[in-house]
Amino acid sequence: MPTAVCRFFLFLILLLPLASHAGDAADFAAASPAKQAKLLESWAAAPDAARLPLLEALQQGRVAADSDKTPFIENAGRYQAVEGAAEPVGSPRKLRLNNRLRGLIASAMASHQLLADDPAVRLAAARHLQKSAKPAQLGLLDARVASEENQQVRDALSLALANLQLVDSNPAVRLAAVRLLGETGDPLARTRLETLLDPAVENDAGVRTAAETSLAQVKRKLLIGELLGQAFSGLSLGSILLLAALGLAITFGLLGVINMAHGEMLMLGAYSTYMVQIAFQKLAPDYLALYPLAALPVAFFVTAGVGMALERTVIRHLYGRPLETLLATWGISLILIQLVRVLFGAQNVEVANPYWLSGGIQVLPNLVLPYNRIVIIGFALFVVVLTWLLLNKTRLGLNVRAVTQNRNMAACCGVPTGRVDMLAFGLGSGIAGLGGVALSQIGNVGPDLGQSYIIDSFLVVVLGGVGQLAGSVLAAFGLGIANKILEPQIGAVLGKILILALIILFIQKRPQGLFALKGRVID
Amino acid sequence: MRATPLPEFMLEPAFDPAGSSRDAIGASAVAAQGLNIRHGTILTLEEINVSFDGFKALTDLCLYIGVGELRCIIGPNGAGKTTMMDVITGKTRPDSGVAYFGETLDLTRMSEVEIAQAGIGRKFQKPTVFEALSVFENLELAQKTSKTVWASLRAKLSGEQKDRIDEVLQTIKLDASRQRPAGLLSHGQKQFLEIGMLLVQDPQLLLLDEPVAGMTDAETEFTAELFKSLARKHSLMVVEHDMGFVGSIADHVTVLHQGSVLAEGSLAQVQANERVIEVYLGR
Amino acid sequence: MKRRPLLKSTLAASALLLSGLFPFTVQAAETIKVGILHSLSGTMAISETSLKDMALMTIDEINAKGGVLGKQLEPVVVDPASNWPLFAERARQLLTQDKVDVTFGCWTSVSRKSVLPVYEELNGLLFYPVQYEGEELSPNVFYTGAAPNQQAIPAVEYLMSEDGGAAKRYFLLGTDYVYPRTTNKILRAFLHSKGVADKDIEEVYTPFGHSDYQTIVANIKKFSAGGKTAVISTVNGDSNVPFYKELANQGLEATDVPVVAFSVGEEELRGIDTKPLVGHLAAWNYFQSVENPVNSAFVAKWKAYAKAKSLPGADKAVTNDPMEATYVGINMWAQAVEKAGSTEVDKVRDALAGQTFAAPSGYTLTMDKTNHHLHKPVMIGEIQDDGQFSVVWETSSPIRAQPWSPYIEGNDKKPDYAVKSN
Amino acid sequence: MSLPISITVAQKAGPKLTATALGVVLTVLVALPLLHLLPADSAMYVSAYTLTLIGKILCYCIVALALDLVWGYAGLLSLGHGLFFALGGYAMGMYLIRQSAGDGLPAFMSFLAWTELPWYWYGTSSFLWAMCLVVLAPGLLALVFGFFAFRSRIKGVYFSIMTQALTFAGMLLFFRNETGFGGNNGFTGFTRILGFDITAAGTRAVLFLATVALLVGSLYLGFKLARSKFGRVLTALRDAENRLMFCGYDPRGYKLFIWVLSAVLCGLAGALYVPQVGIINPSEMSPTNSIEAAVWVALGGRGSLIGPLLGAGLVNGMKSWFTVAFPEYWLFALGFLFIVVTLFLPKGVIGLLRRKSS
Repeated sequence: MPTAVCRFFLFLILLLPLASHAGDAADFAAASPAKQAKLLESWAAAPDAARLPLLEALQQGRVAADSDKTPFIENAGRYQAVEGAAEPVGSPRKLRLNNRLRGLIASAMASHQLLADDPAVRLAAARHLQKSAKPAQLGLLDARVASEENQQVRDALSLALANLQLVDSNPAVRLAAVRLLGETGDPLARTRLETLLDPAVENDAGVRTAAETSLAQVKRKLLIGELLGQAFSGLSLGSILLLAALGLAITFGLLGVINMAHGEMLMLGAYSTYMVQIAFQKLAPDYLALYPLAALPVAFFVTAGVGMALERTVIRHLYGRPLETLLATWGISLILIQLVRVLFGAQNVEVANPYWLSGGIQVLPNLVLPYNRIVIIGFALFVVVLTWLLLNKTRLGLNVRAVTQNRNMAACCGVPTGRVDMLAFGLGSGIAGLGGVALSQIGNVGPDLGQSYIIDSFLVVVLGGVGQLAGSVLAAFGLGIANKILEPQIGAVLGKILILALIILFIQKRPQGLFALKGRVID
Repeated sequence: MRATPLPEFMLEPAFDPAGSSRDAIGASAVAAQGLNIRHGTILTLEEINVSFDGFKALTDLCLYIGVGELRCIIGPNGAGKTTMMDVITGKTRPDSGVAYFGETLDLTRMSEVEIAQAGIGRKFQKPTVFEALSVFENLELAQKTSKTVWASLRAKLSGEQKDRIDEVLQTIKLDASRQRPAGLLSHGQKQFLEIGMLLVQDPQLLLLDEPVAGMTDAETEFTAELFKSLARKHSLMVVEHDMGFVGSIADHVTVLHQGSVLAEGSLAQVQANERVIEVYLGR
Repeated sequence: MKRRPLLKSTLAASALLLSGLFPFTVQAAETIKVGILHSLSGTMAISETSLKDMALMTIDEINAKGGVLGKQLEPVVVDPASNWPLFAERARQLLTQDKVDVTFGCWTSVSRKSVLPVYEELNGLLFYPVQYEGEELSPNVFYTGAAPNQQAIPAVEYLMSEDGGAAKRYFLLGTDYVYPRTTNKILRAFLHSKGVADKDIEEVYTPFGHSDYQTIVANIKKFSAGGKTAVISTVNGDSNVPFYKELANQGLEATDVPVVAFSVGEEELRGIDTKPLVGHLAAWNYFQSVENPVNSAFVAKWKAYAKAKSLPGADKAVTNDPMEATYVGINMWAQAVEKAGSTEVDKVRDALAGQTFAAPSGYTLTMDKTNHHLHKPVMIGEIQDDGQFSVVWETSSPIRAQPWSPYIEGNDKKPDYAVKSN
Repeated sequence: MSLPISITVAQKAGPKLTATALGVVLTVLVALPLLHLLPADSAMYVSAYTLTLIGKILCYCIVALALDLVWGYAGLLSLGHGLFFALGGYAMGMYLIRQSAGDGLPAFMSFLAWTELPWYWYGTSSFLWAMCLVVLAPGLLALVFGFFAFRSRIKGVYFSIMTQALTFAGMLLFFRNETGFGGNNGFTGFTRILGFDITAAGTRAVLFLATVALLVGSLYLGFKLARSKFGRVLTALRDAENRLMFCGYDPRGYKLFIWVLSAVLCGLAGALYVPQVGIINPSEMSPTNSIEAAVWVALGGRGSLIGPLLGAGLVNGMKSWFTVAFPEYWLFALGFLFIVVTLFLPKGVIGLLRRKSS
């Protein structure tokens, strides 16, 4: 069997890099959590490229140990020995990690990645170390700063180093570090600099003054980030309110139906998203990430269909009796909620953000804009534009406006009012369905989803002025931003109460909403 | 809906048909109201401007109505006739200008209710009555009396007030329908009911917006007679498109165009006015 | 024809009034009636529906073994519809009309507070299966969920330990109602006793159903810049999804700022994509992932039951702490009835003291001899990407409950045995 | 247009029959609490369950009546009447909780470590002052809100949504523990009222009778108002507010009067509700509760005084029955009922009764 022997040796040679560090994985697997932490810290201070696969596996939670404490790495269900070619004794169990270890693994990983070839990887690692570097890594960072060729990575590393140098014995080094930290807008730098203001901590007056200057700089940058963050959250909340209310702006604003079942249309839209997600999981798992896009038309047509069916069977008999639509649609909403509860269960269902809607973009050190919120803001504007175009640039829109302004006259002009009513209600419901898709990406999907948005939706439409699309847009963003300005000052609960009180006061001034029609109103 | 029997308190003693149906208003006297009309002018509008979102509905409008005068206002659609009435009754606030009722009451500073209580009555273009209430109840509400909450909680019709209502019911020929809900009346009947409501309200200045729209010829003729009998004791301002009707009642006609007065004078005078002809015939 | 309307309306009205006199119950021979008082509609249905099903499963199981005292158990299910006055009404109905011998039910504190006077007045027996704020000890209630010292305090102790990340600053986030308020009050006193200063404790509350956590997550981030921070969340079930989604999307990871939740269990995680949440924590007395034979049987039974009854979402059926507490409660009650030889409340109450049961948590739980609470083990679980928890820490033995927390002033004077509240 | 139906009903049925019918209902309602005083094993015994259930429904009937006064007559659809109901309930609850707390602080305050009562609790241990609060709290709030709302002529849907916002804000405020009303738990565990045991049969009977008396009183008041000129002015206001103004009526005063009256009636109903059901909590202020009250009125037939009572009784009776009989499906039944009534009974149940009779 010479070939088999050859192969075996070849295999051993391939394992050599691992074998040369024989013991790391085994040490780790055998250690207690406290020891494991020590090990990781020492690895972080002295990176070794060969340890990278082990750290990667640890980070992904793929390292297991059998009953002999021999470490294995799991790969697609198969266990492979980290060192040597041992077969697991019994079934290996994954190593139990806790948050402290995970943090240390990430930090060790970062210091190993400083040696990577790709500057982007090195940059990310350097940034991570700005947060997590420990004094033991001082030497490593010092060396890397000296040898790093890429300017950007070197800057990032210098900052990480500066964090550690704040306690350097040489005042000149401390001074330089303090000055450097002033350049950042990192919230951590602020805490670090603040401690230096205390003469008991920092005995050098020059450094203290420099720290003060740097601190002022950092604070200014942080303030900018905070304000931008507030503005963004206001916009984001506004866009959510808008998506929730836009359908209602049509069914209630234009058709005059006090549509208490509007919230349930949002809910149906969200459940459609859930169903599409399930279908993708079952039928096309490779394209799962695209399911929210596919959910848009599905949700639109499902809710529009339900809306049109309701219009045909119930609501069409109630035109001209607006307050009675309240009663009937309230009944419809009860039925829809319970129906969903019976079909899908009372619990929330899981609608996951696909990767392109997860996470966020780090704009400033203290400002992350989540992708799902950015997309929803854009989507809200898109839907508004679409609705506006539909209502103002199409035949259907013309008919809808004609019917809502003067039903009899429109009928005389040959507008098929029945069909227009149905289509308009369907459109409003469909838009609510689109809103539901968006809402499913940030909150709960459960039978009560609609109930939590219905009051806000009515407030937006009424505040904007019934029948005024532009008013609804303005009202939604106004409410969103006002809410987010008040919340940090007085808390979420009082903020909400105050907003409601302000709305009540505002309506005193403009009883017909923001965008009321002026002129001769005959009643 | 069926006619419903009248609650006991609404049942009336038989009405005396000998009463003068012509002089329906009875013995009210303008001067007795404390309204200062020393200079013989009951309504003064000067330089009134109103605009809606950039559209100028009234432009420097000037108009004076004398005490006891019957004035007809004519003008093409969109001339500002209804807006002018809105300004007088306080429904629309002018952007600028002066509006006085008598010599002392500044209409631009009064609320609709105050204006109505001061003695300006208005009939809407579209007949507006309280549809759920009976004809009798409509008149009861309109009748001149204290209109505070407290008063209405303890209100009981006096014999005198019932007589007044019966009298007006006769005048507007709705005696037989007194118990019918007003919502069931025909268009013309609603017009008369609304006029009746003005009569029991007993205002000094009546603003009437297209009072004969939807009336038969006979009804129109009767209305003309009624208005003529009201003039002198009351001041009337009638907006109307029906030139025949205008001709039969008016001694003085004002033509409005694009929010301001185009011409004033007798009907013959304004009909001969070059600019009026131009506006009406589009030459 | 003139006379009928009022007569008719009168008849209708009296018929209606009378309908309340005759509740619809079917009398079966020789059964023991068991009331189940969980909301099946309204806002609390999300949590309580599965407890109703668990109670029914447990009753089926006991019946299959021959019932109690040789009689079958007959469940009487009613829906108090998340409406608190209706809870009291339904409770009175269960006790006086249906004449149930015991009731299993309630989730929120307010529903328990609502029915409490009824149970005390009519000397009924209620088993309450949910963790709560304490500050109550009624002779007519047995509390099978955790008191604060059986959940909150061990969780914080864990966060303070090296393994828990040695947190120095604490962000107490809760929905604005009594349980979070009381728990946070206890925790603050506890943290003080451990030398944590007030400037390192931040307490924030949100309204019910709050769904916009942008500002709060931003504040957590800001707060955490001041030192190693842990978030202690008493956010009410429904608001957790938006909170966790925001947390993940703003890039706050468990390694930086761990969140330990007291109201998030397996059932709540079903509605959340847990991949970004791995590492966040929850403290309970039971997790589905606990490995022991009792639990394997329990979980398997529940999954089979859900499938057999085709409950919605049966393919993903999970068990959680309140479900286990319901299961334990019903079984302990059955044992106590057997011991007492009667379903009479006073006798059963005496028999329950010191009753033990080998619970799915892997421990033999004991009903305390005096204070109506179970001795329970405490476990800290980390959220896994499959929606389960892996236990990272647990107490070595069950802990006795302290319904009157020593961290609240004046509680030292309260007796540690059940007394009627009036 | 709908004529105030009560008048027509009364007219058609004749005073004699109206009196007989009312007499029958009244006799039953008065008999119930007396039968409750019988020994429990007596055949005629009415259980505490039945009595509190009907007592609760009667309180809802008063709310429906109060709402009908503003909606059916003045055309102001309030989606916030639950707030006034709850305020009355809280005022009563404050008294009851002080009674059961004795000299100390209510339990919820002591475990928030409050050492003294907030100022607005001052005097609540006095029954008289609590009764004043029952009237004043909802009355003043309605007065202030109404004054501003009617001054700027908010009406129609705008008014409805504003009232909804008001009650929503109230709910959030009362949910806060720091507001000092027990937060989400509200008040429970009442023991005594005016020194009597609240669970005693006699106390229950008296509370029930008080509810009946309030209901009869409000019904009488409603009829009186509906048949007065004031009632006609309200109807006119509902149908043509502008016309009414040009007749010289100031609608603000009329609206304000009926609005405050309605709020006070709701407050009184809430005050009687709390000792009977044994709990008051902010969820009474949730907008859905107020919408439900509007549904009772619409279902029974608005603008008819008797109709809303039927509506409130019917919906709540069904709710009590359905949640026991078909716990999983009762929402379907309720939902369908609402739809069917709106589609086929535009004037509500009372309209159906009238149509059948003609």
